[in-house]
Amino acid sequence: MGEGIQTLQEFMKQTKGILYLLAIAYFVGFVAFWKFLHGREKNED
Amino acid sequence: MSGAAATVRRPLLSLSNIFTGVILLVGLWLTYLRFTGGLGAVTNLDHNNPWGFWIGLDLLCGVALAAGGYTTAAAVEIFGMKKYHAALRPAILTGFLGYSMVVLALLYDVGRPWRLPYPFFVSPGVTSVMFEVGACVLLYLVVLFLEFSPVALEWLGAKRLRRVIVRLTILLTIMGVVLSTLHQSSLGAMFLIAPWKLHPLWYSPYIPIFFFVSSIAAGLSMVIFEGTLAHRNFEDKMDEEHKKTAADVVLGFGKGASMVLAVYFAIKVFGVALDNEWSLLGTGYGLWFLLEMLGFVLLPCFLFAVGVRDRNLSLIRWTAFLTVIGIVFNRFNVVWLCFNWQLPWEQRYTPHWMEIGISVFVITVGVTVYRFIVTRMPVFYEHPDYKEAH
Amino acid sequence: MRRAANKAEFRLIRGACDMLRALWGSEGDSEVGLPASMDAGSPSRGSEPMRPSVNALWGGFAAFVLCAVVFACPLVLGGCSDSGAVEQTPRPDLVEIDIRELFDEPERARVQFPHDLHTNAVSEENEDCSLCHRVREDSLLSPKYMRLEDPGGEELMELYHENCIACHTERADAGVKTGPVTCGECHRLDPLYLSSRQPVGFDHSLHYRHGVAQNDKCEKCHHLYDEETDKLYYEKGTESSCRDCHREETEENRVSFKLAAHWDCLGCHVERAVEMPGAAGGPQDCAGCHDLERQLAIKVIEDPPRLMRGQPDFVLISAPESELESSKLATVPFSHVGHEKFNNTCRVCHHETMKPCVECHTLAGSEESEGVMLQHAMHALTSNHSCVGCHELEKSDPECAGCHDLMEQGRLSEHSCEICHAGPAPWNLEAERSLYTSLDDFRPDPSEMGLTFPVSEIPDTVMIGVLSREYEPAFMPHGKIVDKLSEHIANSKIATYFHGHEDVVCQGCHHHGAIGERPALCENCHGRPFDERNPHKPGLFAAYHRQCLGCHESMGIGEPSDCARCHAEKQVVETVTPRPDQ
Amino acid sequence: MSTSRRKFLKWMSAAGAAAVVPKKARAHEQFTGYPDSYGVLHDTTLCIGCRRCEEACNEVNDLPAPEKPFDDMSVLEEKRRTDEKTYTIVNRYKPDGEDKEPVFRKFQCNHCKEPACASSCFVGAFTKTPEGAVVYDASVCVGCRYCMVACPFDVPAYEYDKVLTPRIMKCTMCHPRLLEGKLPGCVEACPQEALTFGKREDLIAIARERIRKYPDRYIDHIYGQQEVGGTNWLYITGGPFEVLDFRTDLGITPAPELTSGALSMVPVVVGLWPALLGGMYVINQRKDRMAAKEKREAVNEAIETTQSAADEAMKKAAEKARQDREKAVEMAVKKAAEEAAKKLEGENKGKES
Repeated sequence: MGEGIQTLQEFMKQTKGILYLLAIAYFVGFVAFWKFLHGREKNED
Repeated sequence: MSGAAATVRRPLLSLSNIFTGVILLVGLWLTYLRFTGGLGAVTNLDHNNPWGFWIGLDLLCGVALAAGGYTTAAAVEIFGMKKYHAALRPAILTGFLGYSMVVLALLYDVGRPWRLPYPFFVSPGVTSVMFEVGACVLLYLVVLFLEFSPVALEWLGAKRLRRVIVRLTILLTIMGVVLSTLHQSSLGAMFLIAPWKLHPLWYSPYIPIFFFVSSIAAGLSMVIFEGTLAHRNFEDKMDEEHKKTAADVVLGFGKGASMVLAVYFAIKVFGVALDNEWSLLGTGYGLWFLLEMLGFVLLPCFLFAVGVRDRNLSLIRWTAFLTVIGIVFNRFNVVWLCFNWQLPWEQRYTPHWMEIGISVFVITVGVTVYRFIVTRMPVFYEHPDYKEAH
Repeated sequence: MRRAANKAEFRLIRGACDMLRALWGSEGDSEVGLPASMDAGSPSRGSEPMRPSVNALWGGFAAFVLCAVVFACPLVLGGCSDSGAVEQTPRPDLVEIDIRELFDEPERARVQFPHDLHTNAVSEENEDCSLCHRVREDSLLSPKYMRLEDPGGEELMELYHENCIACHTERADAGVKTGPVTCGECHRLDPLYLSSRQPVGFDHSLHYRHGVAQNDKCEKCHHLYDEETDKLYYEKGTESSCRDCHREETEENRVSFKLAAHWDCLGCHVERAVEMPGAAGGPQDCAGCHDLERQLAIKVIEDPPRLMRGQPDFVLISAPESELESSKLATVPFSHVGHEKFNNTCRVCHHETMKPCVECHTLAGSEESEGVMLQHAMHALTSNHSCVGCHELEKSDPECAGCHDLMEQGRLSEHSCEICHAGPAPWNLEAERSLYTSLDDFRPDPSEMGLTFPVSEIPDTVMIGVLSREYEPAFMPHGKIVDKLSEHIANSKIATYFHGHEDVVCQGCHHHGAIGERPALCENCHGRPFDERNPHKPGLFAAYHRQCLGCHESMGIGEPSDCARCHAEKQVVETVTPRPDQ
Repeated sequence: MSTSRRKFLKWMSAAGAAAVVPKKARAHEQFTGYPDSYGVLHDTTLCIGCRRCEEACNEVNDLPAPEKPFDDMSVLEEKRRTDEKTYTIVNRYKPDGEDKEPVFRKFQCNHCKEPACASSCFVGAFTKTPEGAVVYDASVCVGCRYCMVACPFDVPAYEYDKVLTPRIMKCTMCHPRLLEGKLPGCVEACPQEALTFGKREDLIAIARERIRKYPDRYIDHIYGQQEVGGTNWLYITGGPFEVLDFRTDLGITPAPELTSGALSMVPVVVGLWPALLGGMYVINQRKDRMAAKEKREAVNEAIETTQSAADEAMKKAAEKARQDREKAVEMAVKKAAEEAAKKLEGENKGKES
């Protein structure tokens, strides 16, 4: 559809698509960040 | 100890084995019919009732009852209830097999099974709740496989690989809980789009939450239930630690299940209030609903509680069974008995015996694999070489 | 002693109910929280926390099983619900004895009382109405059963039970066929009967026959009421319809219409039967007046003589005198005598009163007319009191419907107004009123009404070949249709008045035409079915079918069951595409 | 390989499109559907039940021939529904009694403005075209039949007897013909134009006009104008819709809206759960670690105390030993001194005598 989105269905198709991608990206990022955050704790005690 | 396992071999031609064999043979024959005659040849499904026994039992019930995996994993690994550790591996195993059975059953139900990957690799229909269910089930299957793999690896003696995977345990557990939360609830959400077909007492904007919460109860009860069966059949495979903690597991999970059922009952009532469906309770369906709510939610909730207070293990075990029945009852209501409720009686769906046959076949396959694994791999006992684990 | 038995039955049943209640109650007290399940209204009422104990568990399982049984059954029943209701026999004479609102907790259903059954039974035993109806001090029969005034609920119930049951039992003991004596047989939840009572019409024919029977003594029925003397009196020329005074409900000095009708009509009928036995008289049973069959059987006098009450033959309808100068439109010539023929009561136009329209319907509307102004009173499309409304109904007469059904309802053309408003203008009404004495003065002159083109131009048959790919062409008997329709118009006074011109008949099908024009052919306007430029216009294909089929249906000529009735099947069907132009 | 690439492209196209989402495409704004989409108005008061629409539909879609020919009206005796061999059917109703004029109603896909089938399909096999038709793409269909569950009008039918290539079958509003500028088969065949094809907006206008012109021929409602968010197939009737098996309990909520809420919870769960659960894990870990540490300290302390006690005892013992030794020496010295003294005395006595 060149002329933009006319139906809720189309709108959801796009937004939900992005959201899924973001969610996956987020999860990966989360794990990485977690590691970074707790990286130094190992050698404590 | 594994040696012990090896020495106690059942006779190959035991009654149960023969029985299993027969079922498997019939199942294979039905499979042949299904994949040569199409769905029409083996099911009573029609244009008004596109979903039937398989979706009801194998998908909805299967997934709900396989919830033991993530509930136990969460309890042990995340909430640090280490004393239930012995229950973890069996739970993971049944979870894994449960989901495998779900997928296996879907191969029968779906029109073109080889296209099952299409949603993810060819043409994603992201607006569909089923897309989410599919994605989560797929991922969770992988997660469960990894969570279970240490057992197999110990059996195979692949030490290094095992260590790598064990390190991932917590990550896998968290993924498992996330994915389960999503798809357990989404199985309910799938019906959000059909308010015009599902009876108002079962249809609710809350239905995803109903499914999620009830799945936890199902998972806990299922762990107890399976444990009971396991003790009956594989006592010889269990080490002292496993037997010692068995009682704790039953009590602890019974308590948990009781709590969850109470919550579940409450939000179900909220659901009725939300859509102001009190008046419907007087109708035939209303009474059916009350039967579900009182007979299969409130009653087990109360019996669990009593069992826990009296430390009455056998009562808890029975109640777990009742709860499992209740979950099946609920899922069947949603997908079958109270679905298309406005259709005239003669247009309603009743399963064909072959549908049931194939479901039985799928379950039997699962049970057989389960037996194969627990008789060989360190599920009920700790592998001597890996004492250091936890 | 029968009544004693009934009382016993009452007690028995109440006892049973109590027992059941008690049963549930005890269930409620049991330790498994069953009450919520019993009280469908409030499932949130869960089970109270309870002491664990072995019998509690057994109670639990027992309760569960009980739940299962109790609830499963209704569902099964609920599944195959709407079991057939009892076949109810229609009766015109049903009296509903319903005194439930006199009780806080009525225990039983109301009673259906078939009145004629009882009148017959009574007369068979040579008793009369007084057996059941008391006589008032004004020597009229009380319409109430066995009483003049209504006592309280309990008393009233006793009164019915006592007398009804007593009478029934008496006859039963005497071996006579009689009515029920047990509660359930009278107080039925599934009614035996269905009221087929029809309101009675007192049309001109019936009015005339009564006039004859009473040798034109109007005062026999018509009367006025005098406040001072509190007496009824009669005054010639003031006759009105009964409902003018006697309304739905009895008011302080006038009884309800229902009561008046039964006292006067029925009373008179009964009297005559007694005084002159054997002579023709009106019905004395309910069915005689209120049963459809019997109503249809009433002898009807074809066009009875006019009822003379000083009404005009011909009126020039205008605004009320007081408002004449403020009214603009020309007056409407109206043949009162003509309309009397077509309506079988005066009330059709005059409501209850016999006043002229403009007395209440002033230009702005008045108190009496409840604000309905003259213009609405005359033009309201959906009222059958109004001229336009009533004429609109006329159009649905099969003879007219063929053309009119397809036309927009209440459609007005620029000529519409002057067809009715043909009288003198209000401002010189006084001057010209005397010039006109009947509607005929306004009927168009036939000489100007002839066809504006030679008859020879009207084709006898028209060949319609648009479906020729699929079918043999259809042949439409154009000439016959025209003749038939013209004949209908010629025979109808209203038609000739409103569209007397012979050209008009063409416009039935060739709509959007005008007098003096050669009618356009269908295909001149109707083309392809989907025309974005004027989407309201059907395509040729549909134009033909709607016109032909529509007319056939509305004129009751019968719809063609299959295509072949108009289109002879072709041997080889080339394609399904119905129109050649594609 | 190709599939993965196609997938990638799909995802990216979605993402890209989203990147250039035009202003109007925001959730809080009402989506009005494709502006110039077409539709069909079915006027049941004009329908004569001739089944020409069924015949035409069967022809233009090359559907298998029915058991009974289309001019056999006996099929109207029982209520039918669309199936995998028929995209449209006409049913007969006798609202005003057996002897009265029957009423006919045509069934087919209503082509919702917001199709439930499209919303529910997890491979996006259904598309709402700008022309208004809802079309189905069998090349990606997995055959899960969720669309059939979702459809409020029970329209999609499934080829249960096909083994390898079962498809969903439903009316396409003759989309291919529309693109060719032709009318839908059924509309073209209708001898009464009980089916009117046109822009949806125009159709609504037409319907309104008819209701205005013939107030007592129609009831004042256009079925499909609002129902389930609006359909491109519209209906007007002379009597109550329920009688003609129209479902009047569907409401006006578009199907996608029913699930969007639940779907929007997905990212939230993915966002929150890991943090919460991770946190809980860490807390429990720390609890365990703390417990371990305390244990260790306790042990050490215990060890220390016992040690010191032992030393004390040792010291005492040593001291005592020393004292004993000194005493012994002293006594020895004393003794020796006495001896010496005695000896000296004895020598002195011997000298004087």
